[in-house]
Amino acid sequence: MALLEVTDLSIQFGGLKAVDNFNLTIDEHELVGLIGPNGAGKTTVFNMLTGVYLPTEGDIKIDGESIVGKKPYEIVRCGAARTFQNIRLFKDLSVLDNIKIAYHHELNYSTFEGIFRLPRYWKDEKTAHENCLAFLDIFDMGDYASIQAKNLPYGKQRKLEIARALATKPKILMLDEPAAGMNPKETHELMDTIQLIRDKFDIAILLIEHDMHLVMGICERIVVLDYGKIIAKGTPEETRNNPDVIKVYLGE
Amino acid sequence: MILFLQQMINGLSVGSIYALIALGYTMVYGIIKLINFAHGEIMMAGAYFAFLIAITTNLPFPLVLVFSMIMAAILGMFTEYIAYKPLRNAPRISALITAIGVSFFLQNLALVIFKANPKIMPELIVKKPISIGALKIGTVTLTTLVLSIIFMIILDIFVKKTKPGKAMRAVSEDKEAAMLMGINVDRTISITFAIGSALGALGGVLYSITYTQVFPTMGVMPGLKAFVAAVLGGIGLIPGAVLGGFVIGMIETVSKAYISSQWSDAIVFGLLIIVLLFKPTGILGKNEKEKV
Amino acid sequence: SGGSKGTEVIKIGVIGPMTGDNSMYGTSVREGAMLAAKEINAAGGVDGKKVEIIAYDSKGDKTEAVNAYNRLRDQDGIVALVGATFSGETLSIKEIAIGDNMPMLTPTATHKDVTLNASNIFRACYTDPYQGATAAVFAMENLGAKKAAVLYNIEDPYSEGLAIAFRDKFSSVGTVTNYEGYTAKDADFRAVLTKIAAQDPEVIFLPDYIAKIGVILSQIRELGLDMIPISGDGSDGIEVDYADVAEGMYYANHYSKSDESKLVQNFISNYDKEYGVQPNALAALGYDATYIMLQAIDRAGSFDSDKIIAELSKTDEDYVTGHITFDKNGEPLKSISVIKVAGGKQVLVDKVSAE
Amino acid sequence: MNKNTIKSYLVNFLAVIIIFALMKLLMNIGIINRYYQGIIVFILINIILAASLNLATGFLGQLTLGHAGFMAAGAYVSASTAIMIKANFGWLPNIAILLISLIIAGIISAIVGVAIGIPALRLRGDYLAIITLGFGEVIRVIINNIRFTGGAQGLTGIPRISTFDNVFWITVLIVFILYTLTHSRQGRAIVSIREDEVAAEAVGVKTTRFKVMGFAIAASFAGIGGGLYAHYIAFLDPNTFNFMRSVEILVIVVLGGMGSLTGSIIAAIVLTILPEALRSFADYRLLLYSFLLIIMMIFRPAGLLGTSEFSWKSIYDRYKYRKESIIKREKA
Amino acid sequence: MLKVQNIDVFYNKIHAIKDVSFEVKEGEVVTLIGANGAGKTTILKTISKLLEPTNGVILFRDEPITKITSHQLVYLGLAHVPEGRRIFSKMSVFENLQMGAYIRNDKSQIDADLEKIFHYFPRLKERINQPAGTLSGGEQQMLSIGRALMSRPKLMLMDEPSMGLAPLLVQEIFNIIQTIKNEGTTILLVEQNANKALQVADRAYVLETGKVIKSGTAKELMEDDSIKKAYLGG
Ligand SMILES: Nc1ncnc2c1ncn2[C@@H]1O[C@H](COP(=O)(O)OP(=O)(O)OP(=O)(O)O)[C@@H](O)[C@H]1O
Ligand SMILES: Nc1ncnc2c1ncn2[C@@H]1O[C@H](COP(=O)(O)OP(=O)(O)OP(=O)(O)O)[C@@H](O)[C@H]1O
Ligand SMILES: [Mg+2]
Ligand SMILES: [Mg+2]
Repeated sequence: MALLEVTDLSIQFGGLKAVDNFNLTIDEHELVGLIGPNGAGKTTVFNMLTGVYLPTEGDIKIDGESIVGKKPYEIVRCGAARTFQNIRLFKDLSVLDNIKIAYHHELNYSTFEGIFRLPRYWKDEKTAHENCLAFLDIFDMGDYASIQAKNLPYGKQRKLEIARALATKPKILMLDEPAAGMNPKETHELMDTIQLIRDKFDIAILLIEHDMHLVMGICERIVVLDYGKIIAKGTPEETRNNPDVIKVYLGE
Repeated sequence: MILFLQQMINGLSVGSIYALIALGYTMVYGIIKLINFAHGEIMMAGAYFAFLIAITTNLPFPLVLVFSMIMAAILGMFTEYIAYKPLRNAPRISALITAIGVSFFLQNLALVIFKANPKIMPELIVKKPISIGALKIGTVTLTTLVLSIIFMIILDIFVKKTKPGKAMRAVSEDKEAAMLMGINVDRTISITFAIGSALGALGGVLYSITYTQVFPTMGVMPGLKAFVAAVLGGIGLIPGAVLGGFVIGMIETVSKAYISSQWSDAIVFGLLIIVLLFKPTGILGKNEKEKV
Repeated sequence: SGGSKGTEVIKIGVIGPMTGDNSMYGTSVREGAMLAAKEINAAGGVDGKKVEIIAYDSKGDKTEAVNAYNRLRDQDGIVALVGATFSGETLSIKEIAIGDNMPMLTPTATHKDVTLNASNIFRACYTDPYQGATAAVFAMENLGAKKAAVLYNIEDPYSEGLAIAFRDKFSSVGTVTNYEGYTAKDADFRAVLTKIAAQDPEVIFLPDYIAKIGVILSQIRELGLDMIPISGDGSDGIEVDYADVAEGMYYANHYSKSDESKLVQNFISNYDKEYGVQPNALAALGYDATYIMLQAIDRAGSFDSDKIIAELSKTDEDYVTGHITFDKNGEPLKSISVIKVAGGKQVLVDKVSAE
Repeated sequence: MNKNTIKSYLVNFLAVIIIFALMKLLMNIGIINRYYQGIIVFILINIILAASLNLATGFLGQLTLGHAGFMAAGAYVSASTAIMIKANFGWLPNIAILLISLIIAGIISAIVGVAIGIPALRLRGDYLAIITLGFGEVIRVIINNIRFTGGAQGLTGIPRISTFDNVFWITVLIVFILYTLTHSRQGRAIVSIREDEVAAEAVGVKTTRFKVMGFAIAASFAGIGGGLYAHYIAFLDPNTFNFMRSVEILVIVVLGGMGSLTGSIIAAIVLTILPEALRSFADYRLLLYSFLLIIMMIFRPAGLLGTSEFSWKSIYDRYKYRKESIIKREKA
Repeated sequence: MLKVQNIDVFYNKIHAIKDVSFEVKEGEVVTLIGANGAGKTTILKTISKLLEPTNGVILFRDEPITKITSHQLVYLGLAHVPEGRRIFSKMSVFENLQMGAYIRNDKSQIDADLEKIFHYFPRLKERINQPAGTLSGGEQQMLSIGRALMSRPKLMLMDEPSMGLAPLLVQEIFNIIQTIKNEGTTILLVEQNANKALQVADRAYVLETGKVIKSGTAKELMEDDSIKKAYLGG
């Protein structure tokens, strides 16, 4: 059984069919790229996969269970996490707290136990604190733990958002243009990070990106969207040489 | 039936005043997203300006109106400059608190100057009811009704079609980006306050003629109701303000006349709550989901 | 109580709304009280001691009233309290004042519970139920009305108290066609008046204060309705600003400016001299209450609360607002003046007495 | 962190006890007379109201303009409960009557909070403000129109059983609960909703649940504050809980700093004392009050404390840091 | 055209720009290169007076802009494509472009320019009446550039115009930069995509933590090893 199974997914905004009959299966541990011209509907696909938009048609299954109609936070529990094209951190909170909020599913103490500081509170908080710090270390961000998220440099903010998504323990991670606004060197580092994540956490990744260096460099499969429709699927090599993709997207 | 129609006219009369005041609210809210709690007090000030000029001179009604509107516009711009401008980049709720502060201040200033006793507004418009069949409609009501609709149309065109109007909308969305277009943001906001305040004064003068009195706290309730009207119609939307005003006026009248006079406020607010729950952006507002 | 025993001044506290939108009530009471104190001081004071009135603003707010009372007691060391002005404030102070055994005479709080179970609390005005019932009797007997409508302010205890009493009394003989309420900040009564007019009552009872009644009256005129408006003491002075719309209405009052008694005329002229305006009923009550209190202190010959309270209950004299004695609860037994607005003037129609 | 945190809890607890003992001492020797004591009680009640509103507005980020409505609900419920208990079980000690009444008031207010919250919290920002404003007005009309509240005549005969001691300790308990709540996983979830609701959902925070929970707790504590008020002043009428009261509480929260409980405490002290301190200005008192309010907002737009909490540790740290830097400088 | 002389900029206590000087001559394309957080955006915002320098002078067309406000600068011929697009999301695409021409009154010329922009970005024409907030990220970027062009600027500040754009469009953006340069517009360009930026630029300045650490012609810098390593991914 595939990890993620999307069948005939469509959404309509007024007269505009932003995504049209989208089909995709992703297996565990896969790294798949989703590319296409601006406005092709990539982010919209993410929004449907994570419950932000309700699709007009089609079905989405994670581990065989349909998630259509579920709330975003329920979908997170089913194992899908994401980042946003425009970074959405908890800006005024510390880097560590950003992670802790996403990590809250690992804490079990009740409101009552929390308020009156009963033993389980201390135990849970202690493990959470240590685990989240360890988590930040994986991303080389341990030093920033107590800094307000909004004061991080741009690249670090992107990284934090990825780390935060990972803290929810997803089976599949969806990244929306993680390299936007990064210079080639930083992008290169990001590539390493993404691969590291995939291996270390053993999850599947679905990635939207316009930086072909990154996409072609790490994706195993690529899906190309144009005007809401899939126009090509295949390996990076196939995609790079697909005349349709060259015409509407890659150029040259 | 006649009774019912007469009640509808009563509703129109109340509603058209709310509509006028709500226009000012919506203008200011639309541009700087500030619930201008002091709007009711600007309205009160407008009424006092008219009162003062009317008892000291013999100016005809339209001139009294214009005078009061200009004075209120100046007052509005002044309060904006003193109390809101320094808070442009502060959290929105802080500006809300200064607005409340300004509202208290103007009220208490009026109390100190004029005392709490209501002043009697001279009858600037001859209050002769015009009869249409068995129905009677007051001249003040008619004036208010006509003015509220005229101003709605003018303002709507102004904001949608003219350059300064578009500048206002740009400022409302993103002040920095608006500056980069060459828009003078400070002036635009000033103008918005001026227009909003002038409309508030207009409402205030007509209100005080209708209800014969001018007093320091006169702005509180109509201010609140007009605000509710603006929200009900879809805040930031000019036709929404007017529609909301009329709807509130009608509901109030109908509930006073046919349901229960003591529950009328509860009915108005209750209905507002219900409408917002089903249509969170008000009657004319569009439901737009935030794109992420 | 109080820390001023043996000092050369007698401190009397006054509490009421002196800022904010109800400021006119508190200031009237204060001015009446100050005038009384001034007259008494001019006449040599009480027992040779000067009287000092300490008046604190409450904004009409209960919390502030409690603070003001505590301050008067602890910081200023008052001997007795003339107050508070509104019923709500007075009721908030009540329990504390009982605990202090503070001699307390409210000039104007008309709520029925003010003096209940409180041996130290008296009042100078008549209660809401009494006034409302009297107005009903007047409407039935003097005006011969069979149908009456009631329109009152549901947020105001005074207004509601009068309305209930009027309704209950009137309906024992006649019909109350409408019993309608409005909220304090309401300004538009055309809908409800139109509704009332459809029932054709002969009189409409409007228990509220001048400002509101003025608006209601002008809308009654605007709609061309021909019911006779009746009102309570809140209308005192309505003929000044609303002469045209108030013409022909009746209201209950504590005294009439047209009363020829020397006491009344002296008060009016002294007040006018002092403040440059005609006194209203609240000023008269503040004036009377201060006199009653100071006379009781004088008779007690001491600042001892129990003695002052004992003397207060023995009060039996003529004042501006009538002859006053207290019943065992501290309620005044006095007659009500019914006034008609005619030719823009107060005309005393009748003095209706307690039943 | 464990040890340090416990230590700082102890320090704070000790500080509270010292403050209490000190106040009792001053009361006994008469420096704090009953006038000051009365003001302190109102300060404490305002602290409860502001701190609870801060949970809804400062931490959860939902602008509420009807907090007085919850206060009213609690005040009336508590007052009528106490009247009833006093009539039927008069032998109970006052403190028991007070606690039972307050608990019932808290529960009922929480239920009201949930009833308003579930539908209203679907709306954002200013719309929620309007709904809560409407709710505050409606509840007043209801109180005016139903029987057991006494309508506009007010409710009298309420047992006067709020004393300085019990108001003090209940305030301490409520502030403690609010503090620990906001510093737990539930509190982090609540704050994340304020920061970015979409992102909060996207990391698995059950936004609806935490919104309603935050709102209900705020309502519940406001109800308890109302109850304490009722049992202190022994008289209730609907006008006490008008829109202005809601505004006053909001002003305390914003002036103190949204999301800072200590800010609320400080602002409650300042704003409760201010009108008393301005007494000597007589007729200009309110004018001055509003003027000062505007000035304070202009100069501290984020509130007195912003979002940070006062803590002994930060003072200690600063002291230590200064000392260290002095040592460093001397060495250099 | 533009002279920046020894400016310092602070965010409260953060010293973001430290004694930076550089120059853009008429008709030139100059690019600022630097890592994330180096201060590129801050410099552009300071030039268009969205931020105030604590020290130093900025001369635009030989006039110090110390006393000039943001919106007045637009009349003098400055346009700024801000970071993060900053389009007016509730206004339609068309209205956004109109706002770009806010300072102009020549209706026929405006219409001609509109056509030109639709020619550059056909996608915008397809979405002409859509509220700009619902456009995709890349569409919004096109709109932001188009909007700035509508004022017919003499100097254009562009803050990462290619961010979030599809490869084809990135190419297109650089072509457009070339075109408007050829039409005589001076450009100060900030780009992450330093390779491409250096290809269109005449000269470049390299920024590191708020300081200019290197400058030279585009060609020189492209061949500089340390630059290659740090910014060009080479
Ligand atoms: N809420 C909405 N209402 C109307 N149209 C929408 C909405 N959301 C997206 N669209 C439209 O759907 C199309 C797809 O948008 P989407 O954001 O998915 O594009 P994208 O592929 O992510 O593009 P980019 O690479 O530029 O981010 C766009 O044309 C956009 O205008
Ligand atoms: N509003 C702000 N408040 C405080 N610090 C800020 C603010 N904006 C930027 N900074 C800081 O100033 C420095 C320069 O930021 P700037 O945005 O100018 O960098 P940049 O070179 O444009 O980076 P990027 O490539 O990420 O856009 C950074 O350290 C940043 O953290
Ligand atoms: Mg996208
Ligand atoms: Mg930047």
